[in-house]
Amino acid sequence: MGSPLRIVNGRVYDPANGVNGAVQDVCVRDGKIVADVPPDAKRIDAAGMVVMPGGIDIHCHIAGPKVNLARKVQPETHQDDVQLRTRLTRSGTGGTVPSTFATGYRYATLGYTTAMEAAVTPLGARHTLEEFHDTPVLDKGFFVLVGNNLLLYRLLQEGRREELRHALAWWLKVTKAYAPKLVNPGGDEMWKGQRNANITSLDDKIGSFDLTPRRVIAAFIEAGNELGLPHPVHIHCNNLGHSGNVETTLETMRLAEGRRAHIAHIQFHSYGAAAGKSQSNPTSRARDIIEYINTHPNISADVGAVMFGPATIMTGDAPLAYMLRRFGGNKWVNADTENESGCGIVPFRYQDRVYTNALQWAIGLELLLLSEDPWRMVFSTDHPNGGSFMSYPRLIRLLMDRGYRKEQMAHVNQKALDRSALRDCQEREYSLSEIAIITRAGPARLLGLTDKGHLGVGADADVTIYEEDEDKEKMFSAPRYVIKDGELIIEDHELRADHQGRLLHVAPDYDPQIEQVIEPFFEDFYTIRFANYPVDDRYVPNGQIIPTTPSVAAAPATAGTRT
Amino acid sequence: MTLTLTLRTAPTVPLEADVLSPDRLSGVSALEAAKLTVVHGNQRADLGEFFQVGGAADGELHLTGDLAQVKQIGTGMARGRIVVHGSVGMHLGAGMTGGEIVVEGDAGDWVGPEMSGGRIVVKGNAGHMLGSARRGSQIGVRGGEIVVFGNAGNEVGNGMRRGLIAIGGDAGDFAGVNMLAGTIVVLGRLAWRAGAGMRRGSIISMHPAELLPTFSYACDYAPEFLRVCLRHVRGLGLTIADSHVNGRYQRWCGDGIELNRGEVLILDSAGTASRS
Amino acid sequence: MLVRGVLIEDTFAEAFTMRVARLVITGGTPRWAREAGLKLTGFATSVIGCKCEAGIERELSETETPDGRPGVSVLFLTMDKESLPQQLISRIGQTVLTCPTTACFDGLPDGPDRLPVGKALRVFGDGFQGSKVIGGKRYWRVPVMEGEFLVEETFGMQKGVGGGNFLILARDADAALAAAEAAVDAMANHPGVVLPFPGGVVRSGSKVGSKRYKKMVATTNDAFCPTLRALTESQLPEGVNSVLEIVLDGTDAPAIAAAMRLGIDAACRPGVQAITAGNYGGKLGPHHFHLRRIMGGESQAA
Amino acid sequence: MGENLKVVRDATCTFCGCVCDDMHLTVDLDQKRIMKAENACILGKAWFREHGIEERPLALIGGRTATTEEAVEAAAQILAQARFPLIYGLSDTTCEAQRVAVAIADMIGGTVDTTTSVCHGPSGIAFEGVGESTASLGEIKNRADLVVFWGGNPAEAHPRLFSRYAVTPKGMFIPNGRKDRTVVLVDVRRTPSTPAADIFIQVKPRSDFEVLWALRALVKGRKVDPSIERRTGVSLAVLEDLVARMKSCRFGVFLFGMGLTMNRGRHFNSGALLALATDLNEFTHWVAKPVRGHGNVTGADNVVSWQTGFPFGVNFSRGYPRFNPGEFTSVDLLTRREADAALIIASDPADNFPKAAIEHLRRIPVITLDPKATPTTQLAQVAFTTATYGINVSGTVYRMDDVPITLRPAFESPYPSDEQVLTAIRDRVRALLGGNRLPAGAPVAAAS
Repeated sequence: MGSPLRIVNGRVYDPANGVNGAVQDVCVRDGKIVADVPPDAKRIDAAGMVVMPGGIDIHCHIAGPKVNLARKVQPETHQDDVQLRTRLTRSGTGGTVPSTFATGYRYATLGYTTAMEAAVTPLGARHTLEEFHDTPVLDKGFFVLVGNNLLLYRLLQEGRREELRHALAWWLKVTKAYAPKLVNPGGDEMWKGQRNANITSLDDKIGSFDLTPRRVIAAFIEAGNELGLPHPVHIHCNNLGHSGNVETTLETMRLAEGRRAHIAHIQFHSYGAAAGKSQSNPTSRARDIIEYINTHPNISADVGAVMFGPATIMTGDAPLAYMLRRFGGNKWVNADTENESGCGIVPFRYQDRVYTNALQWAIGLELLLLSEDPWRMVFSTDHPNGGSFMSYPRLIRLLMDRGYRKEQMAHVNQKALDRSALRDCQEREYSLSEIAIITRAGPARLLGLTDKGHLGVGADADVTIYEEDEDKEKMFSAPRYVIKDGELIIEDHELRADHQGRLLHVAPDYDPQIEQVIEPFFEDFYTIRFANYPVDDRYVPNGQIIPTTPSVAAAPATAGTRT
Repeated sequence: MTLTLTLRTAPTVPLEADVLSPDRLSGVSALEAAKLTVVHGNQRADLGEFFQVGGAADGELHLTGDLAQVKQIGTGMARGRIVVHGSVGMHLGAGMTGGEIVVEGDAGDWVGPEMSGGRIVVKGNAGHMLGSARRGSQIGVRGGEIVVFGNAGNEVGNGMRRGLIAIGGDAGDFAGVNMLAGTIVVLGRLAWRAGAGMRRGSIISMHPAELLPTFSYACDYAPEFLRVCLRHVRGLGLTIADSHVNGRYQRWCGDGIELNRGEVLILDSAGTASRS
Repeated sequence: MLVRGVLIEDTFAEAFTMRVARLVITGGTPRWAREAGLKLTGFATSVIGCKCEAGIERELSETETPDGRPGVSVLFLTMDKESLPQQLISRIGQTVLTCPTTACFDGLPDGPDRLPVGKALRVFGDGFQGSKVIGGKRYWRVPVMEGEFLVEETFGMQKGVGGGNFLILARDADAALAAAEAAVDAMANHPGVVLPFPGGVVRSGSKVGSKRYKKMVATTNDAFCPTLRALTESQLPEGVNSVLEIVLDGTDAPAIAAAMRLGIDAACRPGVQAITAGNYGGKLGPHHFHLRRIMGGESQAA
Repeated sequence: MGENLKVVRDATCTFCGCVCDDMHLTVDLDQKRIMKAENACILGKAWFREHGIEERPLALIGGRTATTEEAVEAAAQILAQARFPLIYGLSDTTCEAQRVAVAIADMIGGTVDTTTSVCHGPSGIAFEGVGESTASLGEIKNRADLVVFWGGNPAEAHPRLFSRYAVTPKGMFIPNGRKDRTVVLVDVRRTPSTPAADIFIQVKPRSDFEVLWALRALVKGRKVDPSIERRTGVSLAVLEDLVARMKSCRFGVFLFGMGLTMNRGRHFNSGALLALATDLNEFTHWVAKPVRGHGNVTGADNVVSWQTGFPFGVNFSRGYPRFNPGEFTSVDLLTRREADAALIIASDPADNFPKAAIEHLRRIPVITLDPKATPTTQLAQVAFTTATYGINVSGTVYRMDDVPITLRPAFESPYPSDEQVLTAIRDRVRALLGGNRLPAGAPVAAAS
């Protein structure tokens, strides 16, 4: 946990506690922020520096089966971007999908201390936790894929909504997940069962099921809210990447009907369709999306910005990856998981001269620049889909420095800018406080992590100290100090210690009777025994359960027909 | 004056000597050179622990001894010349962009991986992956020339995009696999599955070769460019008969699975090519 | 000065800076290389009417060509940078690409400007063409009915010299022609020089503009027309009844001077009275070839 | 049978890559023997039956009995002093042990390689070139109506691939099981697996690549010359029929074995098959899956990949992971006499490597971890006896389809687990080196 520590003379940005650049001390002891430490405590002189809570990535892909496939399929990106071992720390490799150790260390060297892996198949939970074990420094959690789960579909199809909720709770608990994730609901069944078809609208019939994405999404939003999860259902909408998908996205948000829902990487879902011949060309409808979010406090989103350069498309949305496969330089990975999910991986590169890529870049910026509530429109690149997390400092500079932004805009495909509203929001510059919100306080609040994203007494002592610099990219690229759980991990920009972060997960209650419904399904349709499916505590050497606040008691499930 | 290095103590485990490149040694005295770092297994060592160093660096480097355990000579080399009186280990001239390397003996696997310029001449045999892309990479040699007087192993020119590879002896399986463009000349025997997955580019064989079922016969003719090419190869030191220059070749197009824009040219006097 | 009794007038030939390219055309036999060369350089006597000037520089043996086949070397000149590639593209496209067995290579590899000639011609291949880089040079292989047409992607262009000349003033037409033929033979195969006119000889020397027709840029050089001795300010010495001109284009002034020396020397034969040269007073062209200096004497000419 | 019986339900068999987790084991705790293994195939039954506890010393140093602690010290000394040490095996142990093994390789700057390099390594290389479309075994059970086995003999090597996963079981969209599937077997000879197939296609030895290439061409609508039959033994008509079936099924799968990957062409054979599966997705859903041998070889691939970015054949001598099959794969570096020490975990290279490689193993200090005496433990300088994973030791294994399963051990062993021994070695090496060995060299900058 490190010795007691007092950070002095730094300008503190702690928006959750209303601190906006005031010079004040931050004290750390036993892994927590405390009111005071003894006078002989170690001091860090942060004069000329900015003190913030550790960064929190609300949506990224850093561990688990698909991430490992994406690593394996790109050895050529690792060879030239290596992480040397030190006396204390492990070696690794980078590229857009770094090895686990490199992932942890590199996040830390950007000042990030928490990250959420955003798409894990339940069957892959154990694998994800094993990788987390080898992902240092960070506190981590994962969102478990439930939106294409065939047992849940059966329950829903039969109108067994309560059992659906219990089953959802069961799945969250036995996989040690943090939140439920929907990815292109219905799409995987179309992909795997209907000769690689896909969902095109919320009212499509899902393969052989008497269901539509609309019903699925509404039911999961409802169940997630009833379970009182710290983070609501995390939705990757249908039609990702398709021109004109803005209608699907708006309609999905409306399905929440005032209940909490989080829309993932919304940039990829904010496209209009050009009129006439170039119909397949997307246009920006960022304004419609952000206006809806600005006026609907029940909805939150992470932006999913696109940064130029190498990326890796990796997604539970298998049809999407197939659509993009011709950009993958001969490589395409598809991986189906029984009863649960699909998965697609394609190496990718965003190019500033390419119309669509430039438009995507512009939309990400538009959404952030037009957002009126930074607490609900937070920072992400959907790493590594929109670009590596290593590009976060540049994205921060684009938001904070309009001169730089203007300069960058001059280099991109101008036709794309014509089809976006980016030129209309040239004035806005994010303040340090707003940056602290979209990269720290906001994600913490959206995730329901009350001990994170702020520097109030009792908070986790995850602290980043940046040297102030006009060049915000430089400033956010290499914090001078990073403190994780009270331990000085980075000092003078360099890794000084290794650290094992925690697993953040939920353990909602459910009616044990639900297992009587689930087990027969396993016997019939899974190839792993029901008893061997739940992940036991050995995979969570350092876990923390984030409590739920259910609005409905875990009442016994109503008797239903066996599926 | 040339910098001369003579192997004095054979390394007990592989020695990585990417420092042995004229660019990196420019202006270095023998004394200074002996202090340069090489990697012996998992530990650093001085070049002088293994080599007797003489002369001074002036852009030319002469190495003497059996260097089969010495890897990465000439890595990233951009200019100058290396002459090896002996054999060398893997990754000779990796990523080189210019200059020339001449090896009097044999070379290990991975000669000139992903090189983009310059020339490598191996007077003995070369191993596998001559002028190839690294694993996972789609693009191999981007330019430059590799000449092997003896035989080469499998996957010659994997993913090659430009340049020339000329082999005086035989080539192993999958020569020119996944070629994007460029030229591979094999004076000896071409083994199996040459040109599999090739998009463009030329593979020239002076002996009958069994081709994949996805290659289609086009015609017999005397390709004009080949005269130019073979005369150039002759200039690089390989023995090219007039009958090769003046000969008629069967043109086979492939790979039909890909663009079908590549070709395998087989010298006619060599007899009829057969499909595999 | 006199060379074997022939007066070398103390004057100079005034020549211009032009842009030059050298092409090496090879063929299966010398015949087909020559055929292509002749067609390529046909109708390329003077920029005034042809937009370009060209000629066969010399024939090349198998040992001198990139592909080891017999060939010809051709020099091709225009007044400006822009028109050289245009001329080459249209002429090679019509006369070499079409000609059996031939291939077309760059003869000025060090030429500072690179003209994308093969690069333009490749599209005749309709997408079926392919390229090849050999020894640092890119070639295009254009499929044709016979087999393949090979053309180098770019051709070097450098500054050259156009309009070197001398005039043979003779007693009669037979003597003039015999002297001209002798001069041409002497200059044949001279490196860096071509004689763009028919057989290397021009009988219709011209002056700039017209005394009568405004639109004419060049009209007959009346001062040297024997039939006009009484009608114009003739520059013909007495006894001269026929004049023929030799025009030389080349890669550089020394090459032209050297060739002129050979040509003039050969032209100094019985029946020839004087050798002179055309100029415009020395103000238009930067290159001045003083006849007497070329022949090893002194010159007072401006 | 003793009195002290226990039943372990839902235990996992780690004999092969099927990693069936529905074993109900009856264990005689006194005898330390498994009396009965319900649901196990013939191979699994033998695996469980054979794994009693043998009376072996905990460790041998130079052939003499030693304590585990003494052996740890000896092993740590060897590894700390080695300049080019090899760590090999790993496919018959838990992921927990594999993680420590990779950590040791990183710490000392050695090479870590797994048995993948001598089985499906080519498939790994192929994957890096073209990717793959794949699926968990349950998708095959639930959906596959066309199953193509290529270059394998599951009836003898992976019996439950037929009965539990891919041929006979009923699935969600395959309600009638075997009747709803068409099974094709492609191989160079008839085997006991042949009768299980509806269609058997016999290819001439070493012509798989040509057959696959021709299939790819046909799938893409390109022409294939009838001479294909002369080369491969398969007529164009048979290929065309297969292509028609492949394009019209609803969910097709290739299950391919070492018959494909270990014959001439190697990774290109795997690559051709993976590419064919990818091509077929233009028409319908297709997946491909290498049929893996060792119980946790898939785990080894995964662990080495997530820790280093590469699946096998990873060298750390410069202070960061490098991958190069042929350079850093065990057979190759032993044959070239490069390694100066070896740590062999749960593998028997002295039995199955080429002679030149084995000869080099005899020349260098070798450390082994194995439950049994093997030719490799016999040539070892330091030999640890360890408990058997899945029978005595819990931990994680990955099924051939990347599905991780937690082991339920049947009874305790007096021997330590691989993980325990490796952890002790790692800690001792760390003490000897004062932490990780500092990197020997920065990246070769111009290697790209």
